[in-house]
Formats: sequence, structure tokens, C-alpha cells
Amino acid sequence: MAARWGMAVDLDTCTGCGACVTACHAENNIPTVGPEQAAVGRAMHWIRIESYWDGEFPEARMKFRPVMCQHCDAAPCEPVCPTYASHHTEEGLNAQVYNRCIGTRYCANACPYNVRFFEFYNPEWPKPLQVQLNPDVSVREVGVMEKCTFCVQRITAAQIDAKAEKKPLKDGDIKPACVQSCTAKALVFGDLNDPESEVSRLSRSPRGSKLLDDLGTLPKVTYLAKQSLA
Amino acid sequence: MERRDFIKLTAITGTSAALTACGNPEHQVIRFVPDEDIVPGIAEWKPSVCPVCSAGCGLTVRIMDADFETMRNGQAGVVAIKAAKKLEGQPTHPINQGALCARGQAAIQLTYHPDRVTQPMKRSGTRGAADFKPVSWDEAIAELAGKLDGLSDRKALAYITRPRRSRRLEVATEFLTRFGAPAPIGFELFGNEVLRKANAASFGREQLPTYDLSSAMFVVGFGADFLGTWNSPVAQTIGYGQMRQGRAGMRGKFIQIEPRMSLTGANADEWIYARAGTEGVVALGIAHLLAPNNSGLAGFAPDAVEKVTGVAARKIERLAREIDEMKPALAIVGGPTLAYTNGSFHARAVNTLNAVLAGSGHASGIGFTPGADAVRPLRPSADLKNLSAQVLLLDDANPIYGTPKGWGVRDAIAKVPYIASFSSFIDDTSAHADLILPDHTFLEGWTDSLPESGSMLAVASAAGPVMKPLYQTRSTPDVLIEVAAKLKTPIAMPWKTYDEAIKAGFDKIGPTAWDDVAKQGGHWTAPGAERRSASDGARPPSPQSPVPSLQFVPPQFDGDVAAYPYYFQPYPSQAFNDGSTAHLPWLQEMPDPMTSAMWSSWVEINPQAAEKLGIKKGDVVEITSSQGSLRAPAVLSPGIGPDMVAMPVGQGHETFTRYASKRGANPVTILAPLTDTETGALAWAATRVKIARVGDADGSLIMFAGELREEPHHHHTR
Amino acid sequence: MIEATMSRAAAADRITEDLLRPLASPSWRFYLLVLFLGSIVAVGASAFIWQVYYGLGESGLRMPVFWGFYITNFVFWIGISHAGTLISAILRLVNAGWRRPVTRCAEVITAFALMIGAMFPIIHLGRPWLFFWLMPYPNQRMLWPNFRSPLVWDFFAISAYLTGSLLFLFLPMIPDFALVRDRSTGFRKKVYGLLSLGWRGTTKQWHRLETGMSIMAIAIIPVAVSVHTIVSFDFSMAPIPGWHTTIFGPYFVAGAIFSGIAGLIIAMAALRKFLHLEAYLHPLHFQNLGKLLLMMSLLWGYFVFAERLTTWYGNGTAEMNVFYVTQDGSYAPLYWTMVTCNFLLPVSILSIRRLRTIAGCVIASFGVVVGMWLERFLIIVPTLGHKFLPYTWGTYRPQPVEIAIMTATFAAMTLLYVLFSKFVPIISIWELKAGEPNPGAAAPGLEHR
Amino acid sequence: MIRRRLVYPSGASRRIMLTVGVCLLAAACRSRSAVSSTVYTPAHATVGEAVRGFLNLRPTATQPIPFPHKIHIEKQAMCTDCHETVERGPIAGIPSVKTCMICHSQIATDRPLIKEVTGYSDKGIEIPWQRVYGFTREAHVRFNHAPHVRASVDCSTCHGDVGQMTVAERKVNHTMGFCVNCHRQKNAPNDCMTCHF
Repeated sequence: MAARWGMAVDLDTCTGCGACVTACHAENNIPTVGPEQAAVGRAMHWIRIESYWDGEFPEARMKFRPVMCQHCDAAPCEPVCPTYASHHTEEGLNAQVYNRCIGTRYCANACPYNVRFFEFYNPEWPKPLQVQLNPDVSVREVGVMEKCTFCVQRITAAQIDAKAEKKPLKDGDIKPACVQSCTAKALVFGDLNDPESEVSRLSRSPRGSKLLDDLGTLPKVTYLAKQSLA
Repeated sequence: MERRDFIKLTAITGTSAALTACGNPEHQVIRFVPDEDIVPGIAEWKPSVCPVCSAGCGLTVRIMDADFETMRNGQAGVVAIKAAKKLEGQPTHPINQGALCARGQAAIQLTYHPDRVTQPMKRSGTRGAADFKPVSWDEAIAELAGKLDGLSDRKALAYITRPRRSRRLEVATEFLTRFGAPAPIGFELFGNEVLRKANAASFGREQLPTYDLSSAMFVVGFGADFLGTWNSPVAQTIGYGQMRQGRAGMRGKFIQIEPRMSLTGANADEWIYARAGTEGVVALGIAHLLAPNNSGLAGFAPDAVEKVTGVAARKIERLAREIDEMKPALAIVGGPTLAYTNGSFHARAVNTLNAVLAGSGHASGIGFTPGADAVRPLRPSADLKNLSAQVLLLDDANPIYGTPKGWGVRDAIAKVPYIASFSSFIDDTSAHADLILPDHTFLEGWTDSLPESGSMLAVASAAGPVMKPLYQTRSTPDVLIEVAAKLKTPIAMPWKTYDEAIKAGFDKIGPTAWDDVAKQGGHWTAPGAERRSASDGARPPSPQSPVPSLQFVPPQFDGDVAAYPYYFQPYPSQAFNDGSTAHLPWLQEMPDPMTSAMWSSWVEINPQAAEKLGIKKGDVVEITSSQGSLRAPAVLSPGIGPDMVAMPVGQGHETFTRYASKRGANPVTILAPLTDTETGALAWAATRVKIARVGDADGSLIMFAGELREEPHHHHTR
Repeated sequence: MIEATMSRAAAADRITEDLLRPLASPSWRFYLLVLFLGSIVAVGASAFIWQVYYGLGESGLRMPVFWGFYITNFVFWIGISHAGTLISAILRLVNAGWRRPVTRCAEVITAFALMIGAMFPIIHLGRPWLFFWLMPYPNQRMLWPNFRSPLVWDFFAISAYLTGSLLFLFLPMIPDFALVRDRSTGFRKKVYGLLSLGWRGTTKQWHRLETGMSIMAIAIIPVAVSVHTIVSFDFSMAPIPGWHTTIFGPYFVAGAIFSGIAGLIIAMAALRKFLHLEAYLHPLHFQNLGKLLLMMSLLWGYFVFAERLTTWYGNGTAEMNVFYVTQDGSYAPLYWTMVTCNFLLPVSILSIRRLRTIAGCVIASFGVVVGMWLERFLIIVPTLGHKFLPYTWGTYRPQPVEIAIMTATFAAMTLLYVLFSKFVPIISIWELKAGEPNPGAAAPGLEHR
Repeated sequence: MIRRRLVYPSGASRRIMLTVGVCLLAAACRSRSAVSSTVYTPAHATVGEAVRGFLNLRPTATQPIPFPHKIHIEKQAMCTDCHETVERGPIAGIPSVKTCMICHSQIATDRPLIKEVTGYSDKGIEIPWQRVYGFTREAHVRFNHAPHVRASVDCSTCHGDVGQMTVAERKVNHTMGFCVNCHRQKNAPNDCMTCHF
């Protein structure tokens, strides 16, 4: 049976440190747009840590919530794309095919989570910063939409290796960059079709819920609620 | 104009040529024959050590082929190299156990930074103008050796570095001692001398503690940003995760007490505001209630504590009760709490609380990484105050940026006749250098670290180069060794090279230690084996022994309340810590976890206070202390006391590459030169300021978030 | 008896004279105007090239407001296009006599507004050079457009509507082309000869024409309705606050006809003034159209009220966030301007007979055009800027390229209209004659009606 | 003579679209000679390059040295002797001049062409081989040789019988249709994500 990739995010352990954000930049050739562009809202962070204040001083609290593409099973971004650039793979990934994207940005408008980002200009890397670019990931050009891929390059590579070595993938063999870097181990990635996998276990947790669940987008990311005793 | 430059499409060469040219002759660039065997498209992994902070996390580096533009005998071309592509935590490393923080992730950009110093350089313009002209290594080393020979008094050689326990530092110390110069000055803005001294008194270990968070059921933090930037953040965050959800059916509670909510405070189940400079009193208040034999703490009954700290007596009693129910408990102190003039008091107070907690029948959650004696002590930061030297060596330190005006470091450095810097970048201080001898980055040369904390195992990390140097740089320890040999009366150094020095260190540890370096980037006894209870090294007082008596030493603040009504707290920013990583674009564009600000510096003000002053989010405010003033945009934060303003450290460099130069403001410039009364360490949280609104939002505050309230309209209409 | 016939003939001739006058060799004013409008269009065109050259970043679009001026203009112009065809089709079907001078200038608006509107989906693309991937064509990769995407529906709806409207516009022009052909010489004769498709005015031809026209008139109405319904689907299909509502279909169609009529009134007033057609475009025409406009204004007000009330009453968090920013937040000034222009102004002017003059109608119409443009903007931008997660909220500031391109489209519309009125009788001569008492004299072959 | 290969449709009706597209595209890229720039960007260097990329036109590679595959194969050399990583990794690898010198430091050193090779090697410069195959950047194709070799797809399936060629020529058009058809027959995955990410 084909895998169904999903993630679990434990909001009780996530400290909001931002390691995942930088790790994602390092892995996925996400350009830094610079202050002028960041100021007009064009900074790209495939994974972001949403922080929300709750209450007033001195009872103020802050909540952190890492948000990346939720890889919805009923993704609103998919039907609206006129060219199938945004489509669903057999393994449940919400794929963005850069070469097929003509830049209508309809998918980004339809996405309730605002996790899609657009290349407003051709990205630039002052040399030799480009030497760091990951050869396993496309460098996107102007006019295309992009977003979290669950590090599909790592998934594909792992599957190819497993096939070559003729042994099945184990739970935890595949770690997207964010999961790999997460200091508090708040992010867990794996196959939701494998009931024994850690991510499946966590998805069944009573603390678990989906982001904007009532929209019926069927996200594959489960958020485990903070158990505040305060 | 800048923007236009930024956006315009520009030509491509090099790497891309191979792809796009597809045999278009006009794109053919000369390809040199690589001097290493390149295996295209296949990644290998090599161990290394994270250079960004003193935690000394282990790395595994992903290496793949890449095209690098270079010059060979005057000819421009492209050569295939084995290049580091990604840094990841070393899974078996006892400190970071496979994880890596944001600053560590970004460290790879140190190597590929477009503004790196690519070869030795000599000052060609006036001091501080940062005009340099290239020189050869031979010239450079000869010149430095000459200057050292020229010293009438050999004590007049000063060496400023970061107090980062490593064999690298040992080479420097060795060089200085053999040369007859005083030990290096270990300079770090957010130093921890106060806590080390206090631990020496309480535990007999002048060392930062390692916390056993994973087995704690209750954690009380006093100002310590132990999940963000303080001590060994990754190790502590891993423990924190365990404490929260790592144990089936058990979840530890965590409370943070501080006047400004740090990233760590934001994660607390309960964040308690205590007046600046009184945090330790709360600790003693709790100790008072928990200690069976508390005569020594007579003065710290809940009501008394409430008067001093502003924390309700009820709250303190409740805390004490909860702690009593939920043991084992652990108290952590650090950061601003130890940066008042009475910092040592707070340290002692919290140590006392820990002693009480341990005393009442539980293993103290505090331990000390073995092998602290592996390095020789450095001179304290405070020695910068009366710095007078004939020759100054700067090694990975930026004191002009990181010291308050009152210390007069800038003038002192201006007076030093000759300055050589080993920095890879022209920063605020290196700009004043006469000679720059650029070091390799951690990926290009040998690197090592002897972490002071973060693990209960003795950890020695070291790793060889994972890639060939990109430029004409040399490993600083090697340069020192070479200089030693080039002196008129050469100094015999015990090692011929840096890696020899590292090896010597490892051979002392054990016979197999050195073999582990190639395997896993360092030596440590396998996790599990030789696991000692966290209380080792600590001396938990027996329950009977009376708690040592303590007196509250009220803090002094620079500037009187009338003129300067607000406490001023500069704090290490999540992206830049003390500012040493401000030149890395990924970190500049990483939204700050609490404010979502990018590429900016800002001032945090309590909303009520801001309302009084007519300040709205983004307005430009002027912060004035007795030392001077600065301007920055305002951010309203309900996580800070109405009597305090706070500002992240990291921006406001005069010169620090294209990404950090002249960006934002540096709060250190307005700090008063007060020190901790007992240790003489800089009391960087002991300044008072006044604030005034000086203008509307000028766009200098760049936020990633649109709103930081989940129901903004309900909030606004409140 | 004879005199009567004479006079009728004379009347017919006068009509022909008047309505063919504009086709006579134009004055320097005409060239100046064309030059002026042309240059504005040129600026717009270069703005687009500039944007393609540097990237869409030159626009004010940003995360999360990925649609702005371009899509606003797209909806606006498609809306305007509902003036003509729909109105004239209805008027033809109900055989309203006063339609005769109105129909053609209405249908022309449709044709041009559609062409302009249809450009925007391409202008706004991140990679416009791949626009043809929106069209279905066989290719060896076996890739087809995604027929589930409202944007693809747009493509089909608009192309169908454009073809239909062009036919609908062209059919009634044939006899007039013939007329011009007969009265011109040389090259002009050739051209109009071609255009008139060998029209000789035989009974058979008249019959065919009439049938053709009535078929088109019936066929075009559902098409027109479907077009703007589908345009509204671009928004209502996305599950985001302020867009995901069932009212959008009718709401958009009503709005479209509303703005369409306003556009028509302005155009007619202009023609009347500059081509001196006072004798043919009577105040009556404006009054009737004014009444139509008044009705649509009330209908629009009803839709807005219904839509807003349900949102407010339902009080869903996400919807309310959008509601707040439009009603009393940063977009409030625009919102209330829209209400004034679309409702208060037209209703207060047009519901009073004394004020229902040509001038009054024109003022009201200008208000409506502005108001309807704002309405489209306020449907798109505040919603995109305020989706579910407040952390990602954002705003939008239009940039020079967008403004230049938008201005250019208005200039282009005027330019095309001016040129058209120079080469084609802007009022259908034969229909007008047919409208005269005993039309037979003027237009042989219509007796059978 | 330039061999035209249009991934995009050909034929009268579609040529119109293409022309419009090309015009837009031509506008889309700065005409600039590919002088070494201080930034790396996926932007097109020249209008010409952009248009070629769009129409997927490419001149036939003209090699600096007419490398005779035939002879080497006849001399019992295996493809993998020079294209070393083809079985292990994504890239087959165009051999470095170092590889040539492994044999030609002794073998046939007197031949003029070999002398040229030696010349490059002595100068420390790679032979500027031109790519025969390869995808444009905007195709965003991530092709991995190894799994194909493991699935015992013969080299000649995609590269023609290079063994019989002197200088390698583009015998097979690597259009998407070509890949997709083969994947269908072998019922290998056919999702876009298989190759485009």
C-alpha cells in the first residue's frame, strides 16, 4: 500500500525557537528577499512559527504554532489551478509542479492557511552563497508559486535507496529538514497508513486536532494541544 | 535605486552555465581540473563542531559537488569542489542529540558569505576606515612577528577572544604564556562569570551547571532564557521536551519569574512578573516556605517578599505548595537576573533554593560536566576596562560593539599602536585593525570544543576540515604557531600544528579517544554508560544542616528614577544572540519568535505605558540613558512590566558586512558601566532610561506577522 | 399624398445624411484625440512590458493579497460588457420602439469591453508567456487544462460570449455597410463592399437577417448571464471568508448590468454631444435608461443589504473579521464611497422626475461606474488580506504599473469607441428608418412584418 | 544546421500562441552578454537564451575534440569506466580530463588528438565538452540515472547506440512524452512529482 505522509506537531513542547524555519531555508533553496521586499510582505518561509498573545499584562501568555503546508486531502488549492500545477500525489502529498505553474496565484488565494509563496522576482544569491544551494531541489524562477513539499526530495531519495538495498523503509527513516532540526522533538513525520508509526500514534492522541478543521480540508498535519496547568 | 539593483535580472554564469548553456558557446567558461576526486550528485556526511556559541553542539555536514568560481594563475574560471551543503545535528552527540538551533543551521553561511575576508590584508587607509590592501601570508606573518619582537615589555601583548573552552584557546594561551604575555581576555557581552563564581561557592565548581530537566516535575526559571540563547540551549530544550511530554502520563510544570517575558518565559505554564533586580528574593521566599530549618531566611516571609518583589504572597505560597507536591523540582537562574549590580545575590539565592529542593529528599537537578579543568582560566571581560597594550590580537571577538561606552574600549583600542585581527569578516572592531589574518571557517579547517555544560558526560568535540578552504585563509592556531617560530628568538611550541594540539588533548583523555574524532567528531563515553546521577559534583546539604543565612542586597541602577523612569533591559536576540551572527542573511530574515520582526531592531514597551506616552506600534522612539541615546521603532508587548523597556542586542553594527552594517541600533551603546558588586562582571541590566516618541512609523520595523492576536477585533473592542 | 411620400423620403434622406456625416473625413480634433488616447494606451502597454521584464514584483501584489487591481479591472470590464448585448437583446425581444437608436452603441460597448476585460487574466499572470496553457490543445504530453478550475470556465465562457456579441453586433450592421458602400467610391467602396457581404436588400436577405438577429437575441441572453455568474465563481468557489457565498452569482450579474447601463448612458451622452445626434438620442432615451438604472441600483442595494446582513447576523469569526475591516476598518472610506456612488447618489437623483434629465442620468452613471469598480476591489482585497489566521494578515498598495495599465484600458475603450464611430454608423440607420412611420419607403422588404 | 525540437505544440493554429508567447518572453529577459556577475540568479542571461529555452531549441553540440566512442567501446572499455557514477547516483558524469589521462598518459600518446588532450591536462583545464543531452532549467526535471540503470534500462534506450557513434549525437529526443510513454509501459510511477520537484 502506498504511503500517506503526514506530520504531528506537539504544541506542548514546541518552544518557538525557529530552528525549523532556518533549516527549511537551508534545505529547500528558499531565497532571502532582503529588507525592502520583506517590508512589503514578500518574505518566504515555507514553515513559519505563528505567535499569538493571549491576555494582558501581567497575565499575558504567548502561544506558538508552527504552520507549514497542511497537505490537505481535500486541498482547496488543487481544484482551482487551471494547469494542474497544484495537484495531489498518490502518497497524499500536495504537490506544486513549478514547470507547470503559470502564476495565476489562485491556489494561494484559495488556501485557508496562507502557506503558499510566490516568486515575485527572480531570486538572487550574492556569490558564492549559491554554492550552498541544494542540488536535489529546484531553484524556482520568477512567476511561480512554491510551498512546503514535506521535503519530497528526501522522501524520493529514501525510497530509491530502500529499493536499491531491497529493504523496506522504517518509521523515522525519512525526516524533513524541519523535523530533523527540531530541538524539542515537537515535529514528527511519517506514514499515516502505518498504524504503528509514531505519527499515526500521535494523530490518534486525544490532544490532537487539525488546523481550521471545520473547513473540511482534511489536513494531514495534526496539532497536539498545549496542556497548560496554569 | 537599491531596490532596482536588488530586483533586476542579471546574467548567470558558473554553475548555471552547465545547465542553461546547453552548448551555447557564448556561455562557455573555463573549467579547471579539480584537485580532489569529485563524485557528482552523491552526498557524503562528515562530522564537525558548531562554532556559533560555546555550547559546542556536534554536527554532521552534508557534502556534495558544486561549482565554485575562482582564479587560477590570473585566469578566471570555474572548478568543481566538494562543498558543504547542509548542517545537521550529530545524532549520537550527547549535547544536541541530532538537533540543531537556528543559529547553528545558519552557520554554513559563514563559509559562503559574499563579504568574507579572502586573504591577508594590511591597513591602507586611516584607522577604522576599513581600507585594506591585500598582502601575502609571508609578509603578514613576518610583519606580525616583527611587531612582537619590537615589544619592549612582553606583557604589553594583549589577546582578546571569546571564552570558549577549546584546545584552540589552549594554543593561544600556550603561545601567550611562552611569549611572556598575560593570558587571553575572554570577552563575551552576555558572560556568565557571576554564576560560575556563585557555583564555585555553592558547589565547589566554577562552571556553568548542566540541568537534569528530563527528570524534573517542576521547574522554576529566574530570568534564564535557557530555551533560547542561554548556556546550552539545544541540550536544555531537548530536556524540556522530555519534561513536558517525554514521560507517559507525567508532565512537568514550568514557571518563569522575570520582569520581561523571554522566549523561555513565553513557554512557561505561568509567567510571573517580579520587579527588576528582585527575582532572587522570590526564590528565597519559596525556599523560606520549603526549608524545614529556615532561620537563615527569616527575612523572606511571603509578605516581606511581596513588598520587595511585587509578587503576591499568595502566589508564592501556592508555588511552594505546588513544588512540594510535584517534586523533584529544579530552579534555574541566568541572563538578566544575574546582570544587575546584585547579580551574585540572585545566583546565591537560587542556588540556596536548589539546595533546599535537593535537601528535602530529592536528587538536585543540577550537575556539572566533568573535565572542567581541561583548560586554563582566562582573564575576565572586565580587564578590557583598563586595556593598555602595545600589540593587540583580536580572535573572534568584537569588544567595540559589545562594551558600554563607559569602559572606554574604543579609545583604548585607538591608542594601541598595532592591532592584528584573525577575523573572517570586517566587524566593528576589526575595522580598526592594522593587519587581518583571516581564519578558516569551521568547515575548512580543524575545529574543536570542550563544552562546559550540556551533558553529564565529559565531552570533547573535534573535527577535521570537511571541505577545502575556498580562499587564502589559514587556521589561526597554526598562524600563532608559525609566528612563534618566526620570532627572532623563536618560541618552541609543544605542537607543530593545531590538529597536533587537539590530538595531544585527546591522547590525554584515553587511548581510543582520538579514533572517535574521525568517526563521530569527538569523544564521549557512549550514552547510557557511566551515566551519573545529576547531583554528582553538587554538594546537596543534608536536610538537617541550616540554610546559610542570606541578606537581600538591593540593586543599584544608573540614572535616578525621576529623570530616567524606566529600567532598560537589552537581551540576546534569538537570531543574533550577542550580535555575532547578525551578518547571516538567513538569520536576518528569520522572524523573531515573539514579535515576528525581520531585518530590524526594536524597543519593547508595555501597552499601558505606551498609551501614556502616546506611542503606537512602529512609532520611532528615543531611548535616553545617562550614557547617551538611540532611536528605534516601538513594539508593544504585554509581556513586559510597565516600568521597563527592553531591546534585542544584535543589530546596530557600524561595519559588519552588507547585511548588518548600519542596520538598526545597538542597545549596548547606552549601557552604564555598572558591574556586579562581587565579581566585577558587567551588569548589563542595571541601566535606567527615559523614552520619548520622536516620530511616526518610518518603515524601519519590518514584521512578518499581520496580527499577533488570534481574535484581534474582540481584542480591540475590549 | 405625393408630398407626403416626398417628405418621408426627405426624412429618410436626412437620417442617412446625419448618421453618415461622422464617417466623412475627420477634423484635426479627431486626430488630436486619437493621438492623446493612443499615447495613454502606449504607456500602459510599456508598463506591461516593464512588468514582464522585471517580474510581477513591480505590482503591489504581495502575500497574502495575491490578486489586486488586475482582477478588479477584469471583473469590472466584463461587467461593463453586459451593457450592450444583454440590454439591446432584451429591448429587441420586447420590441421596444425606443431601442432603435440605442442598440448599436450598446452592442459596441460589449464587444470592446469584453476584449479589454479578457486581457487582464493574461496581464496578471506570473508567467504570461505560458498563457496558452489555459486553452485545451492536443499535445504529446497528454496534458490538458484542469476543467475543474473556474479560470478555465472563464476562458470558455468569455470566448463564447465574445463570439456571440461580435455576431450580434455585426448582423444588423450589414445593411448599413451596404448603404455606405453604395455611397462611397474607390478603396472605401471595396472595404465596405466586403463587410456588407454582398447585401442587396432582397426580401430573402431581409428575412434571413431578421431570423438571424432574433436567434442571436435569444441565444445571447443565457450566455451573458452565465458569463458573469462564472466570473463570480472565481471567488465564491474558494472556501475563504467573504468569498464563499451563494449570492455571488446573481449579485455579480445584477452588478454587471448595473454598471453596463451606466456605461451605456455615458457613451450615449458623449455621442449625442460630439456627433450632434440630438435629433436621434432624445431625452426620452435617457429617461428610460435612467429608470432602468434606478431599478438596478435598488436591486444592487438589496443584494448588498442581504449579503451584509446575513454575514453580520451569522457572526462567524472569520467572516466578521472581513466585515469589520470593510465596514469600519481600514477599508471603510472606500466602502462608504461605494455605497454613496452606487445607491444614495443614483437613487436620490433618478427617483425624482425633475432630476431625471440627461445631465442627471450622466452624473448618476459616473457615480455608478466608480462605485461598481470599488465594489469589485472591496470584494477581492479585504478578503484576501484577512483570511482565517490573523498572523498572516496583510494589505495591498497598488503600484505605478498597475495604475498605468488600468488607465490605459479606459483610454483604450474610448479610443476604440471613437474609431468605431468614425468607420461605422453608430446608430443603425435602417432600423431607425424602419422606426419611421411607413418604414417601407425607407427600407424595402420589411412590409411582410 | 539547428535541429528544432518543440516540446510546445507545433502547427498553424498554435504557432500564433507561440509567437505571442515568444514576444512576451523576449520582453521578459534582459539582453546582456553572460559576463561574470556578482550574483547568482535563475534569470535568463539574454533574450536569445530565454527564447531558446522557451521553444526548447538547442544547437547540436560541437565537441572540442571529436571523441570516438566507437573505438573505446571496441577496445572493451565499458560506459561506466568513464561515466563512473551512473550506477550509483543521479548524474552519469562527464569524465574529467584526469580520467582520460589514466590511460592516455601511456596509450597512443603520439596521436595529435591525444596530444590536445594532454595539452588540456597540462594546462590544468578540463576539456570543454558540450552537453549532448540535458534539460532546460525551466523544465525543472530531476532525473536520477541510478534507478534506471538498476531497472536494467539499457543506456541506448535514451542515448541511442553511442557505442556505434564516433562523436556522440542526440539520437533520442528527451521530450516529456518520451519519458512518460516508457514509464507507462514499465508501469513506473507517472506522477508529476516523480521527476518535477
